[in-house]
Amino acid sequence: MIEAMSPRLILLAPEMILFVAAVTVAILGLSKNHGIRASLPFITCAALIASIAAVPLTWTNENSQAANLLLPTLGRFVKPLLAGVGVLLVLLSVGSVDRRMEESVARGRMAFDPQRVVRGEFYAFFLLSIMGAMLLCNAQDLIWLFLAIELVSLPTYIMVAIGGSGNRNQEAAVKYFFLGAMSTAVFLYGFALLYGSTGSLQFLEIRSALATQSAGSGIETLATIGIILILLGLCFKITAVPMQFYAPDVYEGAPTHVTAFLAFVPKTAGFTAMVLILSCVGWSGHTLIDTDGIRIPYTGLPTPIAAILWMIAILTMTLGNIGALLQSSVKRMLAYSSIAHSGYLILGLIAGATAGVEALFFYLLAYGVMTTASFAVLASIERRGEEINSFSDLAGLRLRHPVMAWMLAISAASLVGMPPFIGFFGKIYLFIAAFEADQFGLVLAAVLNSAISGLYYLKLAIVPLVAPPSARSEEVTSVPSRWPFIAAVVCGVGTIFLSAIAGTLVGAAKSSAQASPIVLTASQAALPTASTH
Amino acid sequence: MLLIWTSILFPIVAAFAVAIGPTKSAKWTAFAGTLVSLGALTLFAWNFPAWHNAEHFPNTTGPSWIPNAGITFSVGFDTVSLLLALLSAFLMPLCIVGSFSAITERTKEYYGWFLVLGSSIILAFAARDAILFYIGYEFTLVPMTLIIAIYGGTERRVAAVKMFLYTFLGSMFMLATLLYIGWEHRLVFGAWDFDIDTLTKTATRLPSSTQYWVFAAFMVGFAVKVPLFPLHTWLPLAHDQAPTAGSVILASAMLKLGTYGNYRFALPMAPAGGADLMSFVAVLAIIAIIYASLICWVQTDAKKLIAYSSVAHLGLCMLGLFALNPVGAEGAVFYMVNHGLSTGALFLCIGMFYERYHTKDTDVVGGLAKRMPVWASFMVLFTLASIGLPGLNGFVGEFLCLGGTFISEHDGQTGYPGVLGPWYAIVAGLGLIFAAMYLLILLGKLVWGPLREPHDDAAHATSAIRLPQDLCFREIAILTPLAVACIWLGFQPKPMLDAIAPCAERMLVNYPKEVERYMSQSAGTPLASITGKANESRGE
Amino acid sequence: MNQELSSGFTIAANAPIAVALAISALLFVIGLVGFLCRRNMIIMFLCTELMFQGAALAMIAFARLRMDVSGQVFVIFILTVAAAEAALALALVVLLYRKRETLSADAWSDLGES
Amino acid sequence: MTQLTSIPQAIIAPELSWVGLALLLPLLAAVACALCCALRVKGKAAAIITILALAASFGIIVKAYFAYTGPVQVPIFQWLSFQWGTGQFQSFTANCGMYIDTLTLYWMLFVTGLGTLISIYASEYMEGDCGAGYSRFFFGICIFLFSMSALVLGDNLIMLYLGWEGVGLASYLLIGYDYARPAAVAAGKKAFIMNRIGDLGLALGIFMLWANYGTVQYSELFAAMNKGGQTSVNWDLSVIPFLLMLGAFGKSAQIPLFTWLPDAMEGPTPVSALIHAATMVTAGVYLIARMYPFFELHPEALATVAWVGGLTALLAATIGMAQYDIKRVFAYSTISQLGYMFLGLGVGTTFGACYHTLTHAFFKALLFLTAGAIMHGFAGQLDLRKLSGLRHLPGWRIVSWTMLVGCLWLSAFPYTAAFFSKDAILLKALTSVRADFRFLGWLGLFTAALTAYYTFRVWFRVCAGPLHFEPGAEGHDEPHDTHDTHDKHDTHGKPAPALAAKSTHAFHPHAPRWAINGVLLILAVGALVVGIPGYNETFAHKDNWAQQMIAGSSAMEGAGLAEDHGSQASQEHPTVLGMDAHTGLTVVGCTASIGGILVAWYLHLRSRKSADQLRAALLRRWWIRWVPICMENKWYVDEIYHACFRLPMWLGAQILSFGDRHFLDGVMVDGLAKLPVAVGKVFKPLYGGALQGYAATMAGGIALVVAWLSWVWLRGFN
Repeated sequence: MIEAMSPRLILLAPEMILFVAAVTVAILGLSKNHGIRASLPFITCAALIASIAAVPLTWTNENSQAANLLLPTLGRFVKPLLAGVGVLLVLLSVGSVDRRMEESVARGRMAFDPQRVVRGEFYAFFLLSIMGAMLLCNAQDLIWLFLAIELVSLPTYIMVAIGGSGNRNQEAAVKYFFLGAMSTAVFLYGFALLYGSTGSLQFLEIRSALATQSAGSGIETLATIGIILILLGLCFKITAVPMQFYAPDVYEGAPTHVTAFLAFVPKTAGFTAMVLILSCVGWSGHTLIDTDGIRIPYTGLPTPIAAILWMIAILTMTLGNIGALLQSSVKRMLAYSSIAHSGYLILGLIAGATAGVEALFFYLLAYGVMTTASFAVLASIERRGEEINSFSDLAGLRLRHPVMAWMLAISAASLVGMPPFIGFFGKIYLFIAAFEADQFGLVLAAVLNSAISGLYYLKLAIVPLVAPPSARSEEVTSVPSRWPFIAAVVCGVGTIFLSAIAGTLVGAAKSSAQASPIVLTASQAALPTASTH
Repeated sequence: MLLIWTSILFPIVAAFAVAIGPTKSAKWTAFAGTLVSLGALTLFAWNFPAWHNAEHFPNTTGPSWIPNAGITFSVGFDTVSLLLALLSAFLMPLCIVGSFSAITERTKEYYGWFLVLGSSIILAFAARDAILFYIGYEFTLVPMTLIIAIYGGTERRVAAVKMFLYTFLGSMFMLATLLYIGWEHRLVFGAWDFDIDTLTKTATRLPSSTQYWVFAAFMVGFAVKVPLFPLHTWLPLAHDQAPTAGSVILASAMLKLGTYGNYRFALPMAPAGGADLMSFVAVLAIIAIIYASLICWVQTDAKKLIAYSSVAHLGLCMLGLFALNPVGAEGAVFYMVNHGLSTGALFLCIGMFYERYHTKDTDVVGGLAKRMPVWASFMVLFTLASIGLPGLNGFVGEFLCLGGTFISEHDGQTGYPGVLGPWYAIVAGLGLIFAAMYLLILLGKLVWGPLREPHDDAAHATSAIRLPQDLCFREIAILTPLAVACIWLGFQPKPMLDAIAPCAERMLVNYPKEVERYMSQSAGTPLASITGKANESRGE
Repeated sequence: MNQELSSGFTIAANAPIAVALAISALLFVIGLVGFLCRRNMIIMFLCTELMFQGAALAMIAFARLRMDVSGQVFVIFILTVAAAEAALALALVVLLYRKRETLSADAWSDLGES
Repeated sequence: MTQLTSIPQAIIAPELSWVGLALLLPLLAAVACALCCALRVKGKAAAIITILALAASFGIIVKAYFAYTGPVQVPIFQWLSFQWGTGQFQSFTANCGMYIDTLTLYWMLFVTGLGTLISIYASEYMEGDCGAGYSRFFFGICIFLFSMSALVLGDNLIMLYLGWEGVGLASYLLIGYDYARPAAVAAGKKAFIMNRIGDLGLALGIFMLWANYGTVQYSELFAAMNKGGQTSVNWDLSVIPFLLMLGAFGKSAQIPLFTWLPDAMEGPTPVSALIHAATMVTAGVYLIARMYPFFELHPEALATVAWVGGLTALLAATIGMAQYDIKRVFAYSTISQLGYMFLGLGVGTTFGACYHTLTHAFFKALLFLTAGAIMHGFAGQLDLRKLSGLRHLPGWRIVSWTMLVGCLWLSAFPYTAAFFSKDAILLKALTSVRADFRFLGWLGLFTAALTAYYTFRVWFRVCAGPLHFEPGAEGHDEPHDTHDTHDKHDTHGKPAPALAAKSTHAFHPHAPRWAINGVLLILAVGALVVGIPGYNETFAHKDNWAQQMIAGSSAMEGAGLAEDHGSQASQEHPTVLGMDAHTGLTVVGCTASIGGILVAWYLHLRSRKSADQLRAALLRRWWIRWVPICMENKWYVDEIYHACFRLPMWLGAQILSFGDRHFLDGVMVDGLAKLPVAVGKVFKPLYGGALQGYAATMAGGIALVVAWLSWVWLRGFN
């Protein structure tokens, strides 16, 4: 145990960096010096960038092998992904935390009061939440998994509450917290059942236990129910049916920069956790081709799990899209769109193995960049000091803020899957993966849903570019801080630029998705369990 | 290779130049950009090795883009795609010059988007990687939607949204199908590859039931774009609302993407499906011809009339394509180019008088031969070309399409059996009569007859740029090349026909045996009733 | 769920496991029902705690069944996390109470489809 | 039918390509005229260019005639041809080339000749709008001549089709020459569209030929026929003649597609003379003569042609009797004479048909030109009730007498050229073995009498009798040419006919000058000259030039040379009314024409009132009333077509366009787009906003999953 400890610690270098930074910003946040307080976001950025740099340095093969993880290379892609999008998310939040107080302090209307400043905490929690998501990649047992998920969630509850001012974000906070607690209980119970069936908390052991089960009389019902409960619980994090109902309210109520955070970090964490859990089950025989091109029938996840994921995927993408059609509030619409995208992402989960997982993480990258772009645009403009909400605020945006209008249009085009933006390649990958898993039905559903999604994404692009300015939109101004705008531009350009290097990114994602060599008993490969359709 | 990429990418460079450059010089920058693109393409065509041999996609390779999905940057032409790309590149500068007086505000965006549109169309024609094709094919929607939605008529946003969603839905199916074929290739060869030839080889190996669905899915995508009855309803609205140049490109280049898609993907990739659905698509095409022609007859809006007429014309084009013999295919491909020329020119003409009178209603304006003789003579010329008068370009395509349909049923001796036949040709031939009818009615109202003008001079006052009564030099300079092309292709179609022939044959290489198979087993299928009718026409 | 209970018997033939599992399930359901029915936010939170404890009890039961301590270790962590959540919950509830002088969850339903 | 002598085979003769100038010159002239048009040339440059070009091409044809040795095929350049295999049916070849045999030359001679003469005539006739439409007019003429030459000279059916539609275009442009008048525009449109209907038949016929013989080139087609017809396989060849026939009927204004020709008189008179009387309308005859062997692919094909021709002749004649507009009378007479030609083709004498074409071309052109001269002089007056005794008017004698010549010829006055040509046709019909052909022959004779009547009705009214005239009112319903209208806008201010009638003496008709008179005289002489073959045959018993010309071509089948060998399907000793056929027919024919003339003389010269009394008397009797009414209303053919075809189609079109906009687009497409929104509304309640509502929904979802699982287990899922 001890000798295995050191490489594991080395693997945790990025998290450590973030932790130190979190403590630092929490303390510095109390400083009287305005300059120091203003520098907090950039310290956070620095920490995140440092952690990105730390990943390739520390995450060497021998380390990850020594750490006997289930997915030894997972963090190599997911951690930089989290930190990278995290940097954009920090830029998004610059100047909006404590804004009122800072302004009145600057105007000298009130003295600086350490009691009431929250900026330090905010960025600390920000870093801690990302750190939790990173820790997931190193999880090797259910305890770690549970703690990491909680570490992702708890700070977000607080961020929603303190990120802005007013009732709406507190309502969002309370809903998010209570429902989150409930979902936690659900997957916790699932953990218990899984543990009960396999008798271990270690992923590797759970996997071999399940392997032997399925090699025998199939995976035990107890384990199946446990896994399904875990998945359902995690559906809350990834805003998937049936746990997605909170999302529109919370996303609408939370301050925009926090919404962007919620739309990406917990979702990534949730999917990572799901990947870990499902790799325990193993997509035992995803489609295998022998040299003569004969196709061995797909025996994927155990039927009930696969079937439920299948239903979840279709319901999620459909409900998300048709829900988004009705919205007049942009943030709410984006909330539904993020639900829909979770639906697409579940394709990757179902397809599984390397192809599906790589597609999943690649799409998470694409999704993070493009959805952050649209939120960044929303964060960088305001109306009478309130964050803008309805489409009519965006009408004629191009007249005063042409670049933002274009960025919004680009992100919309990318979200709908319009080539050559990154979202298109994300979709292609998911479809390819689904094909490899013989999931034609899912591809068809995704295709139809993309077509439906065109209805509202087109609105997101057309309204700012074409619609004549309305009385409301006349009052739209850009926020004092320029950083959200910069974030928007970076993301917008990113959606185009990343698609040029899509090949490299996919390669990285692929390399991250390898599972550690599983001890497949020959009998297991021979026994085909039932097909999913 | 370099030349192709120049013609594809230079417009985008020019678009950036337009975006950052001053407003005043935007239009000239755009013009230069399109000219360079056209020049590069012409230069490529000039020493194009494969004009007369059947070598497919000569001298084309491409750097890999996304290796583990087999997506590459490979572009290349066969004669058909080269002709269509030339057509688009040829129309681009004309359209830009045509917009000088029409587009008065937000000019930079306009020209920028127009350049992007041009390059993506050329990309779609040049791509030899299926995904690359899809990128070009799909991305044309973005600039076109914006051009319509920003610069269009009163219902522009509805029109733009409808066009976008309709075609987007269709092309999503197409994408899924492409990926599916890619997946089948992956199954057999263990690696993803989207090279069109490779995909074609793979797809033709699929069992015919699979090919049936592959073909159907392709058709959903391409039939919307063509557009084929009953999926055509987005087109008249879009044309009606689009600015002139937008209509020109929409009709001349973007619709061709649909027919080209059939030529390049649907037909060669799923011959079995093509053979099964041959008569079905043909019947749809014929319905489109008659239906659209009759609607044209009662249209009073000149632009809508031309829009519906292109539905009818492309129906004829599809009919020729689905005659599945070289005559029909030759005619269809020839007709793609000709329809691009004559209809584009007609849209330009309509736009020119619209700029002067601010109405397209033929009940309000008319008898313009007296006011604008030069315009009138161009209008008459292009109308006749569109009617399909021998000696002008339209005739060759129409005649060969009909001929191909007619002899399609003709057994063995052409080497290409088919299930269409005289009855199809006769019914479709009524379209020729109708075409003469509605287009001459249009001429009779718009060009001939006593002079009718809207009396409110407010219309003239609003026009930002004062235009002379008759066409100015710029406008004549736009129309003349088109007129020359129409006449030249009418009198000297031979080179182009020779160039098309090998490609047409290659497209049809699998069809004789597939059609035989279909005819041998078609008895009893619902389509057989139609085929049966054709068989009765043998009178034996 | 008979068959896997029976399998439970086969592994270690002593009744309390089944009982413990049943109780844990009961706890979980009670917590859930309470969470759904009670309007008072503090009680709602306590109900979530009940659900947690249901999970914990199941964990302990299985640990006992498997003769494996790691389950019990997990329970300790669960308790810790529960405590942390409790702190967070109380802070949040206090914050909200300041705003509206009520603990009813229904007071906070301005958002949502209208 | 068996074939005696095979069609002479064409040899490839590239050295003759200079004949191609006959095609090229009109085209170049057209370009030149277009330039004149574009440069707004004021003078008569266009006319001069045209006349020179046409004269030159006439000269070329004459040269070709004398250089002629045998049928030749002259390739010029490859036009519409490609191949995808080596087999006979694996290529499509329609090059731009010429097929020159006697039939071609025969046709080209009078086409180019008359073209030249009439453009000379027009150069004066149209001088009124020099600078305005003058060049445009001659552009149209050149286009016409080019297309007609392509039609006749072309060595394949696609070339023929090119010319076929080209002449249609020319007639469209020239009928609608005065585009300010809706009537003219409508007439042009009608002509083009009705021709298009015929063209479709022609096109389908071409496809059918190609599908069966694998070629559309005359030489190869004839070779195939010599080999005994059908080389291909499975298709019923007998539809070919009917399809071709349809095209011929359209172009030559036969039933059922004849209604466009009278309306075509809206065009300037030279156009009516050249296109709608002399040349273009005979294209149908040319087509059938050229493809004559193929008309034996179906036993009844020629009979159909005969019947259509005979009935058209009668119908048009009856209508012509009741018209008051001179040009319309002549128009219907044209249709009637074309009917004779088709009758001739049908009963099997291509010689008669083609000879009649020739004679008809001359005298009908002459008649139209005289009518044009009258219009020209009397401000567009063409109503034969308002003109009288013009021959007394100084300066109008030439017109009157040449008109008389034309009328005599048209009414087939004994021993005029038309007498011989019409005889040839009727003789063949009357001596045929087929009873229905003999009936058609008598019908033709009756029609001849009617023809004589209405022809001289015109002449006696207009040229004979007391001098009296009213000028026409330009620019109104009357057909007119733009010559007298100096300014279009003034035409609306012009006095109405009644007013003009009062101011008769203020009006001075200006007589035609040399160009018109000269052309009239030349044509009159020409009309005499074309009789010479007839005289030769009848009196000198020499061979008939026209007959030889026809016999040397693909139309030899019915040329009648073989007839003397008694092998043709006709009676051994053909008799008419018991006399020898020739004498008998001469007697009957003379009676018919002279009788008609006498009736016309009585009714329209001696006591003009009696004509009106007769009409009144007919109208008074209910059982006969319909005859004059229908005749004056052209048997309501236009109305019937409108009611049967145009109206239903128009209504259908309205319904379709409504349905397209509101049902297909409105309901189907937009409805489909609304569907997701509707579904979304269903789920709206789930997002009510109450915390525990969400909790309940989530719990419900979980419960559903668990329930589903347990259900699956109960029925076992593996």
